[in-house]
Amino acid sequence: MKYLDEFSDPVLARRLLDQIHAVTTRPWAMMEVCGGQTHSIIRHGIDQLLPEGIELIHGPGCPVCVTPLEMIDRALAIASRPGVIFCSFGDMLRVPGSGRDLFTVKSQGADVRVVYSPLDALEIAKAHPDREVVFFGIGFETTAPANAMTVHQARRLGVRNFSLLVSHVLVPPAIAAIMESPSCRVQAFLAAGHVCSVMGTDQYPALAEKYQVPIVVTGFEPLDILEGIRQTVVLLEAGRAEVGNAYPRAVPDSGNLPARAMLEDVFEVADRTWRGIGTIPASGWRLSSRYREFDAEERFAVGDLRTDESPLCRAGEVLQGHIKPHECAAFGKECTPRNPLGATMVSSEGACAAYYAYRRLELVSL
Amino acid sequence: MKYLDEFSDPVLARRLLDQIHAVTTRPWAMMEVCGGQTHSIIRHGIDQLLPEGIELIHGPGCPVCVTPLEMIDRALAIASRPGVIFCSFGDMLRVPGSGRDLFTVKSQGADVRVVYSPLDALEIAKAHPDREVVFFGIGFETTAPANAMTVHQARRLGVRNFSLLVSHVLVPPAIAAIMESPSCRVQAFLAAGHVCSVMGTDQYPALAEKYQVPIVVTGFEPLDILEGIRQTVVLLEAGRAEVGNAYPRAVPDSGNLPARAMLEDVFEVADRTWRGIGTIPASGWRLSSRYREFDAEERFAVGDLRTDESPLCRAGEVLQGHIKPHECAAFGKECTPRNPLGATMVSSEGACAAYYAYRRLELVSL
Amino acid sequence: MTTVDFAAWSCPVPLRDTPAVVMGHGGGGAMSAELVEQLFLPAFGASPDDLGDSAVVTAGGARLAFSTDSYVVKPMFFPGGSIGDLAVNGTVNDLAMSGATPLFLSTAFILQEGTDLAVVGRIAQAMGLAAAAAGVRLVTGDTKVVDSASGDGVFVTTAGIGLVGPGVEIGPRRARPGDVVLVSGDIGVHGVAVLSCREGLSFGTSVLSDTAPLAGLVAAMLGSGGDVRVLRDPTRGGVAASLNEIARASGVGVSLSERDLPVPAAVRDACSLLGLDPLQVANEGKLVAIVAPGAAEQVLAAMRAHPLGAGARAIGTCVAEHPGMVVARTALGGTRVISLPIGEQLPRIC
Amino acid sequence: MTTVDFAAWSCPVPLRDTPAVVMGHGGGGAMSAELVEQLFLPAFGASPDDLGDSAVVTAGGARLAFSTDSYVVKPMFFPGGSIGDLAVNGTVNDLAMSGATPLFLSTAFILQEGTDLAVVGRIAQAMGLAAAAAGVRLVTGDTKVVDSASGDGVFVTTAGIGLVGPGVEIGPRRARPGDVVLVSGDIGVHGVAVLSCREGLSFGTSVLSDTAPLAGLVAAMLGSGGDVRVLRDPTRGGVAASLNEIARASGVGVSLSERDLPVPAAVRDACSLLGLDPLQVANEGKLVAIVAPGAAEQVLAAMRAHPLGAGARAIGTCVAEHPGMVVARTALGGTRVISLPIGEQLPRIC
Amino acid sequence: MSIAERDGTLMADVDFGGVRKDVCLQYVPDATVGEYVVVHVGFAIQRLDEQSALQTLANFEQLGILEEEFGAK
Amino acid sequence: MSIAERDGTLMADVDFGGVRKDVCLQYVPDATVGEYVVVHVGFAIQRLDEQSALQTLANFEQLGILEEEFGAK
Ligand code: SF4
Ligand code: SF4
Ligand SMILES: [Mg+2]
Ligand SMILES: [Mg+2]
Ligand SMILES: [Mg+2]
Ligand SMILES: [Mg+2]
Ligand SMILES: [Mg+2]
Ligand SMILES: [Mg+2]
Ligand SMILES: [Mg+2]
Ligand SMILES: [Mg+2]
Ligand SMILES: [Mg+2]
Ligand SMILES: [Mg+2]
Repeated sequence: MKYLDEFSDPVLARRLLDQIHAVTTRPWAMMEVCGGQTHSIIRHGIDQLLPEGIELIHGPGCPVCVTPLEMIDRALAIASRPGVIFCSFGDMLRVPGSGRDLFTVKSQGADVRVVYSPLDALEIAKAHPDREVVFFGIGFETTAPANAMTVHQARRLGVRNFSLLVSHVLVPPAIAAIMESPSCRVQAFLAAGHVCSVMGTDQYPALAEKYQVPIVVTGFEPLDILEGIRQTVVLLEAGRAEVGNAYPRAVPDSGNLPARAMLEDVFEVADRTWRGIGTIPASGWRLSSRYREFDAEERFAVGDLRTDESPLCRAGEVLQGHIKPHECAAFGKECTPRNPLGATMVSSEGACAAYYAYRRLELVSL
Repeated sequence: MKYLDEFSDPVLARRLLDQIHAVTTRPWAMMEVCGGQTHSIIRHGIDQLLPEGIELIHGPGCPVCVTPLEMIDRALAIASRPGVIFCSFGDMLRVPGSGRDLFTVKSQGADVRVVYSPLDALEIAKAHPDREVVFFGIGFETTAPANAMTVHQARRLGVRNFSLLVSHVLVPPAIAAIMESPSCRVQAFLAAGHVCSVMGTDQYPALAEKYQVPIVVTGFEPLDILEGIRQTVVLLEAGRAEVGNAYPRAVPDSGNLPARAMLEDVFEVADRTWRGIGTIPASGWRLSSRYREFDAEERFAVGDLRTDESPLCRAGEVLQGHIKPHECAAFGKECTPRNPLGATMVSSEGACAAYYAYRRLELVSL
Repeated sequence: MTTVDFAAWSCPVPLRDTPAVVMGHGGGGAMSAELVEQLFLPAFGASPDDLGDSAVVTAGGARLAFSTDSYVVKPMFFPGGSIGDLAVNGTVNDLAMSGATPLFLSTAFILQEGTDLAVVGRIAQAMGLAAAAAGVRLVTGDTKVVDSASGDGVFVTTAGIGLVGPGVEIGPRRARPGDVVLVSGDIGVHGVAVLSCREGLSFGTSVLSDTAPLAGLVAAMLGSGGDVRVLRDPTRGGVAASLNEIARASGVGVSLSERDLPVPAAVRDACSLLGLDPLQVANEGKLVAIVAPGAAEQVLAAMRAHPLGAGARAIGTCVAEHPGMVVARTALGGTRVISLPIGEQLPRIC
Repeated sequence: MTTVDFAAWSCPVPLRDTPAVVMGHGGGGAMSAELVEQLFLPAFGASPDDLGDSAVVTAGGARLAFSTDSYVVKPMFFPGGSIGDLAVNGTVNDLAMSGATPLFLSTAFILQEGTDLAVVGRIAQAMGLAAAAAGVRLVTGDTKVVDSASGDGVFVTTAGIGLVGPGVEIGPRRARPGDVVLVSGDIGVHGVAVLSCREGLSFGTSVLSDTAPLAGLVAAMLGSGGDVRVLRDPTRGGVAASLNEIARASGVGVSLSERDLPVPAAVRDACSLLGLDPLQVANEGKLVAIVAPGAAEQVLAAMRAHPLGAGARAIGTCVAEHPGMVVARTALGGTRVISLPIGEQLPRIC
Repeated sequence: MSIAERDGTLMADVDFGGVRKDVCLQYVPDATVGEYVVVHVGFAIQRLDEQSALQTLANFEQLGILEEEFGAK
Repeated sequence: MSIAERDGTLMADVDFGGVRKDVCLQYVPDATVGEYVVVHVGFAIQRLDEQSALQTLANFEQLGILEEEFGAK
């Protein structure tokens, strides 16, 4: 695929690694925000090849992982309603709710369908006018434009039996929350490349300034990640708390203006609970009042949900970078991809899942 | 099973046959009304063992066979409605409607269920309050008490989502219609035993008198049928147009009084079309006005039905005894149990089906 | 629940020739035969010559019988056994009907998502016990899982390899006029046992499925020295189907005596209640045998000496008349044709 | 319709140990293995010793390979083939993986009521052609029909008998440190071809299933004289599953080089789009071979001379370290574990 | 056979000689355990008169005996 | 790649290098055949700047060469 192969080239990777080694004089701890970046790092072994002192702290950028438990339970309740067709991305099916998950509910007879795109859910709604179709709209700013367009279309086409269960989360408030944490060790950020493809880079200078951290927009292929790290180390070594862009081919400073306009119209900022972390003010999006009729939370009164998180799971600490997955006592024992206790072991972008899949050779407990 | 084995005893059968042979001096043509009797006769080979001159003319007593085409089509239309659970006896599923049958409709997704008893259909209605459950109430007077009780219960228990598609037919008017036919060759009747178990024998003396035919109430086991024939021959030989009872163990003269009372309450006499024969006045039952709310014909407006009978099928003539099944040109060729053109080839009580199953050895065309 | 699922009640013959698969194609009767003869055999380039219970082939100098059957019986557990018993005994028996000593079985499972693992375990246990009792080894297998809308509990397909002794030539084309028709015991038992617990049709009965491995009985019959020409286990479609198939394959007529048919009272009563003919009801632990006229005595004696053949008897003869047709003399002395069932009175009976 | 049926998209591992069958049990990965080892083998009184692609048994003095597989692929027709092709080639290949010459196949069909007979006919035709191409005979079979809520189109189960030559000892326990790991050609092809036409997931691709009979290739490899120790066709769970199973059975580690893996661009792109690892994607016309160190050259040469092995190459070695684990050196020079898939990324892929 | 009320309707578990089935007895309310009834689609529609049955069978037995004694007709 | 309107939304059949999929182009309305886009759950969210990509790669090629020329740092 164009511009993926080239950015995986091992020779150039070696060159980038050599440069990183060449410019690193001190230990540095940087956080890659996006779960896709975490996956790529672990899968390709990038962390194994960096200088000893460079630590990659894995961030909370896994939308599946941070969807609050209450929202999962709400999804389960809605999906269990007769007449509902509940649509979701595949990863969400196995995320543990309080005692069950969407997959269980599906195998008990609920009509739960995995879709590739929210537009697929809208098509289902058009095809089944007698059913209520709900799409589980989770994700960062990367996914929000898709959901926005879908709701916009639903209104335009008069598709009344469609609604969105929204649980969008925003990166910049998460970065702020991470830095506000007393035990924070993060000295720089690799910002999420595709989030910035949409939102641009204008939210980051203020964060860099306030918290005195370099923030470098970074992509996902091996060379992109290495270049992101390289630029970050250069800024750290020079003591420059600036914003850089190591993914310019996909990230113009202004991001995607039509998408941002649509997001402005369809969503409004709200407080959001991040699973395992807690409520971060103004860190999420909900449907704006103009689109409130498509809000599944309003359409389906699901009553009080009594949530029930596993007491063993330390996913919140993993997501905030306080611990690495294998430092959780349950990792590989009570908690495996087969019997996941937390979302970070389920999601393809979750750190626990990545460590379990790729790193059992090094991890003593296994 | 008690009182079935004894009435199949081959030694006693031989004795009865010998008596029949002994008392028969002239050719006689008698009609067994009930399809169950036809089946038993053909299955056991009774007709093969009678004196040469005794002809058994097979009558129209096969409720599946005589259910009018319009009613089948109405059933198909109702069964095809979403939300309907259509319940029926098994035989009805393969009876040809206009171009399709209940089985086809079922395999195309309609919820068609075979039940053993109308009470089963009522149970289904209670178990599925969100669905409309319809029971196909066909049959002679034998079956009507079951349907009556079921509707009575439905009202008593307040089961609103249950209805009956009624197509009951009555034996005495059929006997009269047979005798009124100009080409009628019938000289005596073996009346249907279990119809009389319910209705008693009081409707027959008038018929015997009017048409000058002996009428002998007859059962179903080999000895019952032979005894019915024997008594009939005795009456014919003596020129006595009287009513006899060759099935006294199951037929008291008054029949079943509680059942007759229920029938009085639940049903009222109506004209009825007999498939292949035509409309016989006052020959059927429909729900009385007190129970009209449970009438599926009222509850489901199915609009105009354009019926479409196979031009080759001569089932009406078979049912009236004008021809024997193998005298129909389509018998065994275009029409087989596999590809039945008429109901008489489908029903286990139909003459065409009985001949096809049991008599292909003798029938030249096969 | 008192619903009778359509499939459990009546024989869904197609109204007209349909372009689609109907339940009747699975009935082991005329429609099944047509599907095989008109669709599968031509596509496979195989000849309709054999169509016996198993194929007899040669590999590495060994004469082998090879057979397979899928088991989709519903319900999976019924009085007297389970789908596991059928899956082992059914294939063992098909091998035995070619006169082979069954040796090895393969077992392939198609599981419906959501099926209780305990149920799967019970079935597997039953298979292990049945295999041990039959003297065969379960040596290889497979498991597939399908989504809940695409399956129904457990489907099992077993295939079996058996060894055919030298000179053993048993097959459906070997019947000749004058041969004697034997049956090893009571008929109609398995079908009634399964039907008794079909939804909506449940009736109490003392009837237990007769599922059993017949290789030992066959060995005893062959060991008697009598000329056993045809063997068949009358499963789907019952004795009626088996005898019709043999009559057609051999080009002989079959003449039965109704009063000689071993129909137990409970089977007769259940069939009477349900409007079924015991001759069309499945058996899973019985065989019909066509033997040379002079061999009937000794073969019957050998059968009766075996636990699974205690009720063996002669029920008719092969005749030159009405070739391909099976005719019975009724108890009263009349005659009636015993038809090859067309579709399936009892879907998913095995 | 643009819906993606759940079963086609993600790997439904159970949330917690469930008492029920889940799709993962059919994935050919860890859950499948546990079901076999913990439920089936104990019930059958069989030993977990072999668990090879087929069982090798002796009957009548002949050394036979015996294997079975059910085929439930969805959709039934996909670019490059159909369920019919898989049903023949899959079982032929399992026999070949024991070094046997495949001879006879049985075919058992479970048909869903309502399936177009034309579809059944197409599948049967494909099977006939595939059997002819593979040099095997379809000799016996069975057909069952289930009601429309209990099936899904056509399920096929084939079983096969093959002849194993004297001295041929090929099995998953024979790998040793130092042995070379070979693959016969491009990987991940079949899975991508099938996925490309799954409902809601349809993407255009030039990829055609690689379904093919491998007995001729195996014969060529054995004929080269090199010591071929293990053969496996990496179907469900892909090369990852096969190598993990061999590593565990033989008690060796496997060390791969990612950059040597023959992953065609179209497969890599599709996997990237769908979030799949090509090593976990099914193949239906490829084999992995573990050969003695000195034999790699000659075996590779024999493979490359055969049409189905033109792309053969070495992809790694067996090592004494990390026994039972497969580890790959990434293109960048890091290492990552290649896990045994747990459940099933791609349900009903074959 | 056990008789019980269900939904206000008299029901019985009837033995058909080895086959047992639920049957509604509302139309034959005086039926007692040990008696025989004629059953149709789950309903007893008439009591079976055993005396009458035995008498009929006895009649059959007698058939032709008079002729035999006194010569064929 | 073919671009068409569907339900008033700009859609395209996008080639992912051998894999083709429907993608909504409404957010990248100026995208033309031959260009590359970043796609996420069926939506193009950004145009891929080819010049920038080539420049970045060229930069990588250059990395270390100065050091090599002038000695490791
Ligand atoms: S290993 Fe499991 S339990 Fe531990 S933090 Fe990760 S998801 Fe939670
Ligand atoms: S044989 Fe067929 S066509 Fe002829 S009358 Fe009977 S049912 Fe009708
Ligand atoms: Mg067979
Ligand atoms: Mg069989
Ligand atoms: Mg397998
Ligand atoms: Mg289905
Ligand atoms: Mg058989
Ligand atoms: Mg195998
Ligand atoms: Mg296989
Ligand atoms: Mg079979
Ligand atoms: Mg089902
Ligand atoms: Mg294999």
